[in-house]
Amino acid sequence: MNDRSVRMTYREACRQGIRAALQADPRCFVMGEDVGKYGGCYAVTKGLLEEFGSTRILDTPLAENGFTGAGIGAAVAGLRPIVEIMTCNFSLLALDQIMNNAATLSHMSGGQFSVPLVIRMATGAGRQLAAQHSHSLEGWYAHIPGLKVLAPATVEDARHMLAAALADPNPVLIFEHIVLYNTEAELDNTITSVDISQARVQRSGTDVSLLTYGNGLPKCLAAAEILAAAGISCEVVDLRILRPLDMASIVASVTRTHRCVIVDEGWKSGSLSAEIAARLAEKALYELDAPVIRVCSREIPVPYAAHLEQATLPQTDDVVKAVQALVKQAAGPDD
Amino acid sequence: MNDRSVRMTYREACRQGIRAALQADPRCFVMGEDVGKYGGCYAVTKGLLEEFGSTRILDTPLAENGFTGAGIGAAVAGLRPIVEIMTCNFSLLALDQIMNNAATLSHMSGGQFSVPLVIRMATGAGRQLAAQHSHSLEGWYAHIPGLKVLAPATVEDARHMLAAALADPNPVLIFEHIVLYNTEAELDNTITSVDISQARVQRSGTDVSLLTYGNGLPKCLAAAEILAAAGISCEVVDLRILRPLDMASIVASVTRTHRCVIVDEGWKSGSLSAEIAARLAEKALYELDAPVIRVCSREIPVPYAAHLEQATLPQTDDVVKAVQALVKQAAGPDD
Amino acid sequence: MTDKIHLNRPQLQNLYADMLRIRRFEAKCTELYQAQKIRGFLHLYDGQEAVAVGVLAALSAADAVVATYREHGHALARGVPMKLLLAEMLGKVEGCCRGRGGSMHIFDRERRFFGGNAIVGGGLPLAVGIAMADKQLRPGAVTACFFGEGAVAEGAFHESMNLAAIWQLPVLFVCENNLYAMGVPLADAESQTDIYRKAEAYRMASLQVDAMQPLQMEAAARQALAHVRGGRGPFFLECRTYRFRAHSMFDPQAYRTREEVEQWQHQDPVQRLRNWMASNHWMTAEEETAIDTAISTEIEAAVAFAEAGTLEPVADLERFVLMATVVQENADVQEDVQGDVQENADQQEASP
Amino acid sequence: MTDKIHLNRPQLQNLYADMLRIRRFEAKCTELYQAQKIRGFLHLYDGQEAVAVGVLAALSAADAVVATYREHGHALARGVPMKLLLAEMLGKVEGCCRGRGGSMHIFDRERRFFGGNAIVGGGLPLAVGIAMADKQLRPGAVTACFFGEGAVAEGAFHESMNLAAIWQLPVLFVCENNLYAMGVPLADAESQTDIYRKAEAYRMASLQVDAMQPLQMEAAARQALAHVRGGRGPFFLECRTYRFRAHSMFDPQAYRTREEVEQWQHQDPVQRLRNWMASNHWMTAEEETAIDTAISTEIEAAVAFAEAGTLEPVADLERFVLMATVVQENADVQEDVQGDVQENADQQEASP
Ligand SMILES: Cc1ncc(C[n+]2csc(CCOP(=O)(O)OP(=O)(O)O)c2C)c(N)n1
Ligand SMILES: Cc1ncc(C[n+]2csc(CCOP(=O)(O)OP(=O)(O)O)c2C)c(N)n1
Ligand SMILES: [Mg+2]
Ligand SMILES: [Mg+2]
Repeated sequence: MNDRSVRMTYREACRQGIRAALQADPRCFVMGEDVGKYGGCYAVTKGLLEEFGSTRILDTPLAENGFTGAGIGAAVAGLRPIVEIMTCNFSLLALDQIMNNAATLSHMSGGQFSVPLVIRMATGAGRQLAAQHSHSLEGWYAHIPGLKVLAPATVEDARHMLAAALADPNPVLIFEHIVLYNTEAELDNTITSVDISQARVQRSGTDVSLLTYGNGLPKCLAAAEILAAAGISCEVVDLRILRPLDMASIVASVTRTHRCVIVDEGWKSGSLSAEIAARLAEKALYELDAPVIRVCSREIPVPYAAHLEQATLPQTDDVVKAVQALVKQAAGPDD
Repeated sequence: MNDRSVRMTYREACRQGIRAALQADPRCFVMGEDVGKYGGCYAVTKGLLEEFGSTRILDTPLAENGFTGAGIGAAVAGLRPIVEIMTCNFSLLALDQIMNNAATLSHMSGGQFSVPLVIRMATGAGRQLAAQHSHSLEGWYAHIPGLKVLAPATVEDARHMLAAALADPNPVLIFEHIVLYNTEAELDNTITSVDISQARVQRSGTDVSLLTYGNGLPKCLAAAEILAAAGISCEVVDLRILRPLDMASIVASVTRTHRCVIVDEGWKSGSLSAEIAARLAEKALYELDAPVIRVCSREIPVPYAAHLEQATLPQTDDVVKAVQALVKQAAGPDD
Repeated sequence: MTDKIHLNRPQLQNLYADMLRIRRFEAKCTELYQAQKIRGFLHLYDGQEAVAVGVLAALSAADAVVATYREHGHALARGVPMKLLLAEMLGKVEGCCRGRGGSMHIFDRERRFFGGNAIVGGGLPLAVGIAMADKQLRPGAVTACFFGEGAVAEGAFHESMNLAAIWQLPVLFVCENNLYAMGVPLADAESQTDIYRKAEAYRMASLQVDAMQPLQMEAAARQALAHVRGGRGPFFLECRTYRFRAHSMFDPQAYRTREEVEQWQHQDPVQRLRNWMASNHWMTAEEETAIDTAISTEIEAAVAFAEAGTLEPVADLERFVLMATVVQENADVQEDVQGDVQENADQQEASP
Repeated sequence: MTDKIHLNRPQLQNLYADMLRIRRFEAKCTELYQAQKIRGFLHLYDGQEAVAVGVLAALSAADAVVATYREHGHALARGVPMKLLLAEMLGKVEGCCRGRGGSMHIFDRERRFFGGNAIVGGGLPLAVGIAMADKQLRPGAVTACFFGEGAVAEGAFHESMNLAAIWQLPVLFVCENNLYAMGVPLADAESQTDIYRKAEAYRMASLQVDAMQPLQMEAAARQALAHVRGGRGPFFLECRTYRFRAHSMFDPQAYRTREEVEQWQHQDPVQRLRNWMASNHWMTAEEETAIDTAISTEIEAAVAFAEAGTLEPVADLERFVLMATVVQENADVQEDVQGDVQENADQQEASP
C-alpha cells in the first residue's frame, strides 16, 4: 500500500461504490431484503442505513417480484434505484418483471421510456450453501435483449462498475460473486471510473487465451501461474461484461494465441461459454489451431458436501489440464 | 388419408394425446388456467372438461408459481399432473418452482424423490402478440439440469410425446408452438408411441445439415425444397429433444454433410444454437468444411407490427441464403 | 340512479360523451379486426366504460396511470389521442409506440400513461414504483393502477398491496371485477369473492362500488382519490362490472350463457346514463346529436390517419433495445399537481 | 400455564423431552459448526421448540410435513433419526440425503418429510400439491406446512393460501411468527401484523396462539388438526414465538437489543415447561435425569455415527439428476390415517 492505493476487500469496494453513488445523486437509493438493519446478507451495505437513513436504504419485505417491479417503476419515473436481490437464486421470483418489463419497456414503447435501474445480486457457489443457494445465473441472464449484464471479478470493478451502471440509461444487472467478497487487492486511488463496455486482459500471454469472468478469474490467474512454470504462456481475459459481449477483445486475444479455453462457473449446456465458443467458430474459426475447450460446472444442482461441491465447480486444476491437453493437441506435426 | 392414417391438426393431436393419457391413468389430471370451461387459451383442451369432469380437468386461478409448485407436490406424492402454463411467457412467474424445486428435488434429496410431472406450454412468435407474448424460451430452459425439454414440431410428436413424457420419472417440459397448432398432417395409426431421446432426420441430404426444432422445422423443410431445385441437397434434422441433446444424431448428420446451419427461433446470444455450435466445434470440428451458421431471432423484444415481427424471426428465405453462402464458401478450390 | 347528483350539466355530458366515445371506438376496432387490419389479441372494454371514465376524469395531468391489455378505454379517457392509438393498433410507425406495441401495449409518456401490460398482475409492482418516485419528485401525484379481478390471485397483487400499504404510497388500486378471468368465474378463482375485503388483509382502505352506475362510480373514484391525495395512503376500489363482449376475439364464450350476458346488458352503463339524462333533461336531443357527431368525426379522422400511416423501416428494428440516454419525464407537472390537490379537496367537501 | 391440562403424565413428559431434545441438538450443532464440521448456512430453532413439537406430536405417520431451512426441530419431532440428520449436516453419504442437502435440505421419504426448503415461501405450493394428491390417494392425511412470518409477504404465500382455500385441501398452515425475518422486524414488513387475520382474506379458518406456552401450543395444534381432518378445509395457525439465537451463524444481530432477547428468554418454553412440571409433580428429579441421560446418549451416538460416516464418491455426483424410475411412496399408510382421524376426534371432544 502506498499513498496512491489502498488495500480493500471486494466487499468493501462494493460498499464504497454504493456510498459514492448515494452521495453523488439524491435520486439514488438502495432497496432490498435486509440491506438496512441487518447490513446486508453478505454485509455489503453495512453501515449505510446509519449514514443515509431509511429513505435511501430501504429494507423490503420478502417480495422479490414486487420490489424488483417497484424498482423498474421508480426508475422509469425518475429515481435511480439500486435494487439488491439478495442472491440470484431468489431472482427467479422476479424474472417476470426483469424480462417482461425491465427488458422490454424501452423497445416496446418505441423509445418513450428508459429504465435506468441497477439490480445487484450475489451469485455463485463455493460456500456449501447447496442446491437452492448456489446457482450461477449471470450467463443465463445474458440471453435477454434489453439488459446489460456485468460480472465484477476484481476489487476495482467491484468499486467502480456501479457508477457506470447507474449512468447507463438501461437496466443493468450486476452479479457479485459470494466467494470474492473476502478477496483483497490494492485499489488505485487515481482510477476513478471504469468502462462497462470492454473485456480486459488481466495477464498477457502467447500460447492460449483463458476467457473467464467472476470467480473464474482467480482460478485462471492461478492456472496461468502454474502453466508459466511449465513454459506455457497464458493470456487471461476477464470478460467483465457478459451482455453485450466484447467480441472484439475476445477475437483479438484468440488471434494472438490461436488457442482458447473458456472457464465458466455456469452449467455447461447453454452457458455463456457456449455462446463464446459458437461466436469464435463463426468469426475466428481459421484463427484457431485447436478446438475451443470449455471448463464449466458439472450439470447438477450444486451439492452441500465440500468435496462434492468442489468437484462440481471448475477448478484451477481443471484449467491447467485443459490447457495442457490443448497445447499437446495443437502441437501437431507442423506446429 | 387411408385406413392406416388420419388427417389431423397439431392442436387436435395435442388434445388426443391428453385424452389418451387421462384414459390410461386415473392418477393423471390436467391443471392450468382456462383448461376447463374456456377450453384452453389455444383450444387444446376443448371438450375435455365435459368428458373427464372437473377433478381431472382443473381450472386454476391466475397463480403460475402456486399451481406449478402444486403440480410438483402432487407429482412427488403420487399423482401424474399435466400442468399447463398457458404460454411460456407466463412461466417466468413459475421459474422458482421449476428450477429450485422440480429440477432439484431428486438430486438434492439423494434420490429419495422423483418428480413425474409434465408441464406443457405454448411458445413462440408469429401471431402478432408483441413483446410480452412472443418469447421462445425452450432453448433457454434447456440450460437447467434435472429437466427434460421437448419441442414437438410434427403432428406425430404432438400426439405421442406426452405419453412418453408422463412415463418419464422426471419433470418434462413440453413446448408447443403457437404457429403449429393449425398445421395439419397425416397421422399414421400404426404408430402408437414415440421415443423422447432421439433427434429425427426429417429429410435426408448430402450437402448441408439443417438442425432445427419446433416452428423452425417447416421453414427448414421449405428451404430444403427450394434449395433442392437449385441442386443443393439438405438434410433436415428435427432435434425434438432439447435437453438432453441427442448429440450422436447431430454429429452423425454433420459427418455426412460436412456443413451445418442451425435454425433456432430463440434470441441468438445464448440460444440453443450456441450450445450446438459449441459442441460441434468440440466434437466434430474436423468434420466441418465451413463454419457453422446460426439463423436465429433478432435480439429484440418481438414487435407487434407484422412486417417487424417477421423481420425479427428467422425465415425460410434466411435459411436459403445461409445455405447458399455456406455452400459457396465451402466450395473452395479443392471441393 | 337515485343518488344525489354532484356533477353539473357539462360534467354530466362529458361523462356520457367519454363513455360513448369508448364504446364507439371499440365497435370500430371490431370492424377493423374483422377486416384484418388489427391483428393479434384484441380485448374490448364494452360494459366497463364507467370505470375508466369515472376514475380518469378525476385525475390530473401530473397523476400516473397503469393499465392492462384491456386498456383502450383507459388510454382514451386519459387523453391519448385516438389517432395515435388506432395507428398503433394498425401497426403503423405513427402509432404511439411506432406500431411495436399494438393493442395490448399502449404507452404515452406525455400523459404519464405507463401501459398497457399484457402480463396479468405485471403492472401492479410498476405502479408501486411509480408512486415511490412521485412521492419524492411530484408530491400530490397519484398513480391509478387498473387490473381485473383475475389478477387478484397472482402473487404480484399480494406483494404490491403490501408494499404500497407499509410504505403508505399514493396508489389508487382499481380492481375491475367483471366476474370472469377469461373463462374462469370469480367463485372458481377466489375463496373470498368480495374482493374489496382482501384490502383488509393489508389494512388498506377500500370500497366496493356498482360500476354499472356511472354516477356512483364517479363519486366513488372521487372519494378514493381524495383519500390518497390527502396523504392517507393507498386505496383499494373494487368496481363491480361486466364485460359484454368475449374475452378477446378468439373466445367462443362457452363459460357463460347468452341469458346472463343479456341480463347484464340491461344495466348497460352507457345506455342507462343516456336514458336517464335524456328523461331528466340533462341532455337535449340536439346536444346528444352533437356528441354523436363529434365522436363519429373523431373516429373517422382517426381511421383515416391510421390507414394513411406508414410502416416503421425494418432497418430501425433494433432501435431502443438499449437507450442511448435517459428519457426525462416532463418536469413541469409538479405545479399542476399541487393545484389539483386543492381543487379536488374543495369538490370533495362540496359533494353530498 | 393456567389452562386445563388435557395431557397425561407420559404425554407431558414426552412433550418436554421432545423439546429438550431439540434444544440440546441445536447446542451440539453450534459446537460442530464452531469446529467447522458443519458448514454453509445453519439456522437454529432455539425458542420455537413448542411449535414443531406441538404440531408434530399430533400428526400421524400418514400425514406429510413441509418445512423450511430452519427445520432441525421439525425433522427431529417427525422422527427423522438424529444420526441421519447429523450425518447429513456433516456432509456424509450416510446422511438422509447422502450429504447433498445439508442443514437446509433435510428430506426423509419414509416419514413423509418433504424438506427442508431454502427458498422462503417455496414450500407452500408444494404443500398444496401434496395435499391434492393425499386428498385422492390417502384420505384423511393432512399436510402440515411450516414457514416463518417473513414468508407471508411472498406471492407464493398468497397463491398457495388461495389454492388451498378454493379447493378445500387438507393443509395445516403453520406460521412461526418469531417477529423477525433475518433483520427485518414484522412491523416493517407487514401492514397487518396480526398474521392470522390474513387468513380471513381467503376465508380460511385461523387461530393465533402463544407458542411460548407449550400446552397452549399443543392444544391449538390439536384443534387446528381436528378441523382439517374433519374435512372442513385448510387451517391457518399463527404461532407467536421468538428465536433466541441469531438468524444464522453469520448474523451480528444489530437489529435487536440484548435486552429484548433477554426479555423473551424469560419465557423460554423449554425451561418454563420444565419448571412447571417439576413444581407440579408431573416429573420427578429421577425422571428428569432419565430424560436428560437418554438425550445425551442419543446425541453422542449421533455424533459418533456422523463422524464415522464416509463421503459420497465423486463418481456418483451425477446420480439422481435424472431418475431412472419413479420412486413410489409407501402404500401402507392409508389405514393408519383413518384410525388416526377417529382418535383425534375423540380427544378433541374430551379436551376442555
Ligand atoms: C401472468 C399471466 N397469466 C395468464 C395470462 C393470460 N390471460 C390474459 S387475460 C387473462 C384473464 C384475466 O382476467 P382479469 O384479470 O379478470 O381481467 P379481464 O380480462 O376480465 O379484464 C388471462 C388468464 C396473462 N396474460 N398473464
Ligand atoms: C425467496 C427468498 N428470499 C430471500 C431469502 C433469504 N432469507 C433466508 S431466511 C430469510 C428470512 C425469513 O424469515 P422468516 O420467514 O420469518 O423465517 P425465520 O428465519 O424467522 O424462521 C431470508 C430473507 C430466501 N432464502 N429466499
Ligand atoms: Mg375479469
Ligand atoms: Mg421470522
